[in-house]
Amino acid sequence: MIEEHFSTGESFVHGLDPRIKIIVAILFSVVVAVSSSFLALIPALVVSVLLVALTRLSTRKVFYRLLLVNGLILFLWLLLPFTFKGETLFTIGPLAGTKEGIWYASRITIKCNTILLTMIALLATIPIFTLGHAMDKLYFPDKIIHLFLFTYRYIHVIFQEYHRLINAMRIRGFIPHTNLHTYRSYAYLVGMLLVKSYDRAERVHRAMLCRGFDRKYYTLSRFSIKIGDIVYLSLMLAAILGLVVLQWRLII
Amino acid sequence: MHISEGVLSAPVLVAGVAMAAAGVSVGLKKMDYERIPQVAVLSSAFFVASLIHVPIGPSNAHLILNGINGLLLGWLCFPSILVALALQALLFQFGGITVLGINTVNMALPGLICYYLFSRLVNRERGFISLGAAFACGLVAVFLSGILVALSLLFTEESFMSVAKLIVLAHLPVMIIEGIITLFCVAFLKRVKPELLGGIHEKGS
Amino acid sequence: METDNLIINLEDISFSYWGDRRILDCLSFQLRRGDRIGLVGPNGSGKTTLFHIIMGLLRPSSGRIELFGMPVNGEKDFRGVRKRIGLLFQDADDQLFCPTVLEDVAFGPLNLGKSSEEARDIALKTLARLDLLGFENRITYKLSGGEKRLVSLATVLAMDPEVLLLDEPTNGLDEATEEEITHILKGLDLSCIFISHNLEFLSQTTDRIYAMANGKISLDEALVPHPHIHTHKFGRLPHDHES
Amino acid sequence: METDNLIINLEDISFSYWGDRRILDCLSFQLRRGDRIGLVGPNGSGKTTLFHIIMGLLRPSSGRIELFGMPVNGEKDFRGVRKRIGLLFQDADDQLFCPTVLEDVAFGPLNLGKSSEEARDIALKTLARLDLLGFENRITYKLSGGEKRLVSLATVLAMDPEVLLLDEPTNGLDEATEEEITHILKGLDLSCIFISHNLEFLSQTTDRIYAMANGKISLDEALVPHPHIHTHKFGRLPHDHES
Ligand SMILES: Nc1ncnc2c1ncn2[C@@H]1O[C@H](COP(=O)(O)OP(=O)(O)OP(=O)(O)O)[C@@H](O)[C@H]1O
Ligand SMILES: Nc1ncnc2c1ncn2[C@@H]1O[C@H](COP(=O)(O)OP(=O)(O)OP(=O)(O)O)[C@@H](O)[C@H]1O
Ligand SMILES: [Mg+2]
Ligand SMILES: [Mg+2]
Repeated sequence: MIEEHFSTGESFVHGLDPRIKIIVAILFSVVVAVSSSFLALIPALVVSVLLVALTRLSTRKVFYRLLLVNGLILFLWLLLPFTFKGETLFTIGPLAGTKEGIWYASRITIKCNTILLTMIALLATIPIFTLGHAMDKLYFPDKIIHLFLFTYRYIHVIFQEYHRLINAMRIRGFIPHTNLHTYRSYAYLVGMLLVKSYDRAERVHRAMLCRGFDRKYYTLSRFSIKIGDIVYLSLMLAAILGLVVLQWRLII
Repeated sequence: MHISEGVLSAPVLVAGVAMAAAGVSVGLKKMDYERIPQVAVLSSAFFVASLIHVPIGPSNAHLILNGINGLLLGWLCFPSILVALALQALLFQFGGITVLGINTVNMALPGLICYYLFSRLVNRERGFISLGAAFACGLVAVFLSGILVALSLLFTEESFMSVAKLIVLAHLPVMIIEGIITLFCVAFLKRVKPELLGGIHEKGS
Repeated sequence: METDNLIINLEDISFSYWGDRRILDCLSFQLRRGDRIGLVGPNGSGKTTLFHIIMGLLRPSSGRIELFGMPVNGEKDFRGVRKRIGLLFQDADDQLFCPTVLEDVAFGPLNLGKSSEEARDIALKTLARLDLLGFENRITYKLSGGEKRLVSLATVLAMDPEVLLLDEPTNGLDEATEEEITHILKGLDLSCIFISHNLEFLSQTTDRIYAMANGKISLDEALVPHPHIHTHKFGRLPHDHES
Repeated sequence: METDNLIINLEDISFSYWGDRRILDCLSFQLRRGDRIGLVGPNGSGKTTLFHIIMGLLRPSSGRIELFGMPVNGEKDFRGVRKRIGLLFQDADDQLFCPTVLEDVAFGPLNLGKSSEEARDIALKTLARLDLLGFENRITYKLSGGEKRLVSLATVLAMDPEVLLLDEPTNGLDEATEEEITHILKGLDLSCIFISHNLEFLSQTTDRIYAMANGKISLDEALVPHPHIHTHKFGRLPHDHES
């Protein structure tokens, strides 16, 4: 199953108005993404860790997610110090590690982890369906929202379909290798998924017509802003402003 | 191929968002409300297909399938890929908010280009032309994606040159496999449900 | 007058998919108010197709359709009458496309122009009627097969239809759920057509059974009850063996 | 020796999906060579899950599995024995994924390392055995439900298994196809387990019926044939009415 690992919880953060969380997540991520100074990035990292701590999510799960993503970062650490020109800091055989390379890799590591932690703390704690409704209230284009919600709804159906097909292959002794038979089998699998999906889409559309659908979607969602939301929003805006100031001062 | 958060510079990110916004809005215009379920269900199929890992020698790679996505959806592949990437970011924390734009462009633009290059040829009666075009479609789409990823990195920082080269190199075997898979997939669709290849993008508009 | 009660009247309907063989071939069929009809027929005989034609989801290549005494032709005409006919799809996953049960059940009423409060009310009432209270906030894709069926039925009933078309409502359900659905359907005071391969179910819920084959429908006159060797119902309560 | 004939031996198997309730709870079960067993139980009682565990598609959280007298643990062990057990999925739509019937039936033999000619031969022979000659080039996706079942059965038989596990083989089939499948299954000389809600089918094709509930399996001793009012079989041959 495709699971939302972080969306359920009892914490204060889980109870916040999703609109607030979306706004904060976007602003915070954007500021971090365009920042370059460690003076701003290190406090940002601290803030994001605090944000995650507030959600009381399982540390192990969060850590596991970070680990997956940092695999790629590790790859950069193996390359960047030796490919950036600059002051040589150390040498391994013929390779010279530069200070600039190391700085650059550290910057990327901090930025990446900060943004991911923020996403986990703020967006992943909203159930996807609620997220869709909140985006609706935030005036995202409604076509994209319905596309988003429908896609999520049918991912599960199609994932199960995929799973059943792959099992059908396994019980008939299929073992993937690097050969044409393998690729052809996978291509057929994908083709079958597409065909079935297409048919399903047609039936879903008919089911909608049967219930009087007339090119307009309605939602039942209701959200309300509470004191906690306002406090949280104010604190976060202040933090973001702080980061902007730290970063901006350095540019001058 | 996702680019992680925190790697790219502000101008590249902004350019990505702008281009993605343009592509998505054209796509949304072409997608009337009635076709949302269709595009959505196909987007989920592509989302699921991207979880499939195929072996390449001792290693393996996940399918990208942006070629066939473009072939089936035309301009609609922009919203389709955007939504799929957003869900990957939310569910698996692959990629993130600020790179959503550039990642969408890197995958959808090649799809769209392949749609214009190969859609006609793929729909030809003659078997080998059609299948050749399908192979090229899968191959070129991934190749262009690799180039766009490399360019995004180079525009960020010239010292990324060797990383960029490595990335293009890493795309080479994937390209061939995507070509083969697209070929067989198109062969499958032609036999089983040719109306799908005729395009969802043109119907009803 | 006879005709006043004619809800569905199909005359000489023919239909085929994409230049395939003819699925329906000059089929005629009537449903009158109060009729409870069972429809059987081999796989692929076109039962589902027939339902979709009645709802205007597929268009026949020839023939006339009259619903509620009026001829219907274009999409416009069908839009008007679809609200009065409830169709339960063969696959519940096609029918439940909203995130939560409440939204799904409220989807129809909202489209009928109700306000969100009214729609919510109707949805809750319908759920209550089917003994599904407490399901409102369940995620539709996480329901079990039987639950999906019941919720689908709720989405149909929430539109307060005058006719029910159910496509294999008991398919793949266990005995307990099947009995529950049978019970609910017996209690509904609507005209209806049920497709099913399950004769016991049909004999309990319908008055007459039609058979479909070769693109046509005919009243099945061979339906006569007769004694038959059958094994006991069992396997439901294993603690019987343990206690 | 007794044990030589033990094909499937499950001991104390427990299983749950993602921290859900326990679907299987210390279940034990044996199948000996030549056994023909029916398995019944309510929806969601875990019958399908049990089959998937036997095939190694799901891994139990605890317990021991022995197949053909050997303990099996990892994917590697299962790969070896999967060829010797044929599983028919609950939904025939899930089993077929190749464009044509011939390719689908030949898929298994190809995986067993046969050359394309041999695989083709085996596929044709299996189709002939099930009276499906002429289907080779049909598009699997366009087959009717009953045809899909039969072709699925062919894909399983083409691997020449020693045991058959069939998951609701008659579900959603019309009577004619059901009879055909019943007839074919009666004629197979294999050990087998059939899941079904259809007692008549089970009483015809199996020797013993087990019931599954609360995560356990028990022999159902309440299986006694008794007279029961039932309606006639009908709806199959509408030309009866015409001729
Ligand atoms: N979208 C479609 N495109 C092409 N052919 C179709 C489509 N839907 C159904 N068919 C074909 O039309 C025929 C009738 O299908 P239909 O679903 O109406 O049968 P049915 O009587 O409901 O069967 P079942 O008992 O299996 O549900 C079948 O042969 C089927 O393969
Ligand atoms: N992939 C899955 N993930 C989570 N839960 C599942 C999954 N598959 C099945 N289940 C649950 O496990 C339980 C047992 O399912 P299973 O399919 O084994 O039942 P079954 O006895 O075969 O029922 P049926 O008669 O409906 O086929 C059900 O409650 C079902 O909801
Ligand atoms: Mg049907
Ligand atoms: Mg089952």
